[in-house]
Amino acid sequence: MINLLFFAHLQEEIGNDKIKLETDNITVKQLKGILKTDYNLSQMDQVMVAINEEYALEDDIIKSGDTVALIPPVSGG
Amino acid sequence: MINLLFFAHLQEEIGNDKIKLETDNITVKQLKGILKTDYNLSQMDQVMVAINEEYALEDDIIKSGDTVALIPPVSGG
Amino acid sequence: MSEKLFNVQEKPIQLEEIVKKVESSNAGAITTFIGTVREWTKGKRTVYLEYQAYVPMAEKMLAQIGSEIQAKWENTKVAITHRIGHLDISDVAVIIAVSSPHRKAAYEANEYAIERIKQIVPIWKKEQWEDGEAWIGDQLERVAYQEGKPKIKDEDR
Amino acid sequence: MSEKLFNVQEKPIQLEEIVKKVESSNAGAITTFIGTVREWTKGKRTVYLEYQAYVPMAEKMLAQIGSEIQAKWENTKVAITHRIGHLDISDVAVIIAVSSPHRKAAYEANEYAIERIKQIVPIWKKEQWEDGEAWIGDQLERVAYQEGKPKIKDEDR
Repeated sequence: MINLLFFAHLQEEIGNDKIKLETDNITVKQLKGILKTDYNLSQMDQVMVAINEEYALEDDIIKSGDTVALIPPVSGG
Repeated sequence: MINLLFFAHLQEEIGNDKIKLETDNITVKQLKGILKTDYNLSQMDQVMVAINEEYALEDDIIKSGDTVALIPPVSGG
Repeated sequence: MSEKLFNVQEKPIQLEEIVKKVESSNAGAITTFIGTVREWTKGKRTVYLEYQAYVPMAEKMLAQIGSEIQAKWENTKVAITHRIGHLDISDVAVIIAVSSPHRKAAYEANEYAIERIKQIVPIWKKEQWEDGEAWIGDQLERVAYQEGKPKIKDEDR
Repeated sequence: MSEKLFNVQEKPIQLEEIVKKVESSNAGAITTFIGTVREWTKGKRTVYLEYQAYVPMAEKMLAQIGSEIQAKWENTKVAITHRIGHLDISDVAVIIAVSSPHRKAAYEANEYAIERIKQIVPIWKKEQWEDGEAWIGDQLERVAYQEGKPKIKDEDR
């Protein structure tokens, strides 16, 4: 099971700031695929993923227990 | 008569922050000459002159009543 | 006051407090950047802003920016605080303070910090206009992250 | 507090006070430069400093720098206060605040201000070391002014 965190417009689209996903050993790319098809999240190409507070690449593996944040383009400052 | 103002090391060399000079219609260059010879001020080449709070050129004319500041290289900031 | 050099907080940011964190008897120069909420952007009036952050990661990324700066500019000290929540016009959203023995480094490092904040720190703002609202995306005007993520290191890894 | 945007004063400078002078609902960015008294310079320990100014002309020149900045960078606001008299280590000698709708201009204009201060503003510092004292000359490392005066305008006149 992985813990997903959502921010900004993604949080509003999905209607929640976090959800739990019953899966293990998937790549970042696979996760994005799931979110696109099962949760109808758009514009996932522009979304970054952080695994346990570290930015991850498309091929990085997400394991059960990880906290995964979906990070749309940032606009701080 | 012109009013001369001295700052920084010039003030210490001349022992005063201002003196009055009984003269009229001299150029900045002439004034510097007088200060070199009559007042033993050194390094006058590096000293700027302001007439009535405006920087002046070597050929600018100083008239009676003017306030003339001798401005060594500045070091504010 | 918070003693943390890199901080994300809901309460208003105190300028003097941030500057104190970088003071040093060997710093001849301190630069600060104060980012405030602007009323007009390209002819559109902002009523207020809402900032959101992934707080623990945002503070980690701010600290990373501090480390990058200290590696690039010798003997600098850096403190950054970003505010989140509801901000009105003219409210301070972010303060960056950099001290350095020399002024050139203090300017360069400070500007580097704000550029990096806009690249890697997970903070978002939602603009509230008179006729609507929107989460603001990438302000650096890139269409998409080239590798699916921002440049985390200066050299691509 | 003094409402003067360009000020030379004996009393300590308050950062918040200077920043307030440039605040504006259309300034998204405010930069400040805080010049402090550094203890060590090239291995030599400073005990304290003494600043002297030709006050009325110094304030006029600071105002001129403000005008130059507003001509070069649109919609900026500038405030500069320089302290004179006896300053101890870490005391603030000068604060420059620049506000601008855009951050790039706020950084550039602020750095321009400190460079110009070191060129044209009649203020001098005397350093007191453990073994002596001296009035500090031109810190820009020019041997002499090329035309007998500093570059008053950007374009030589």
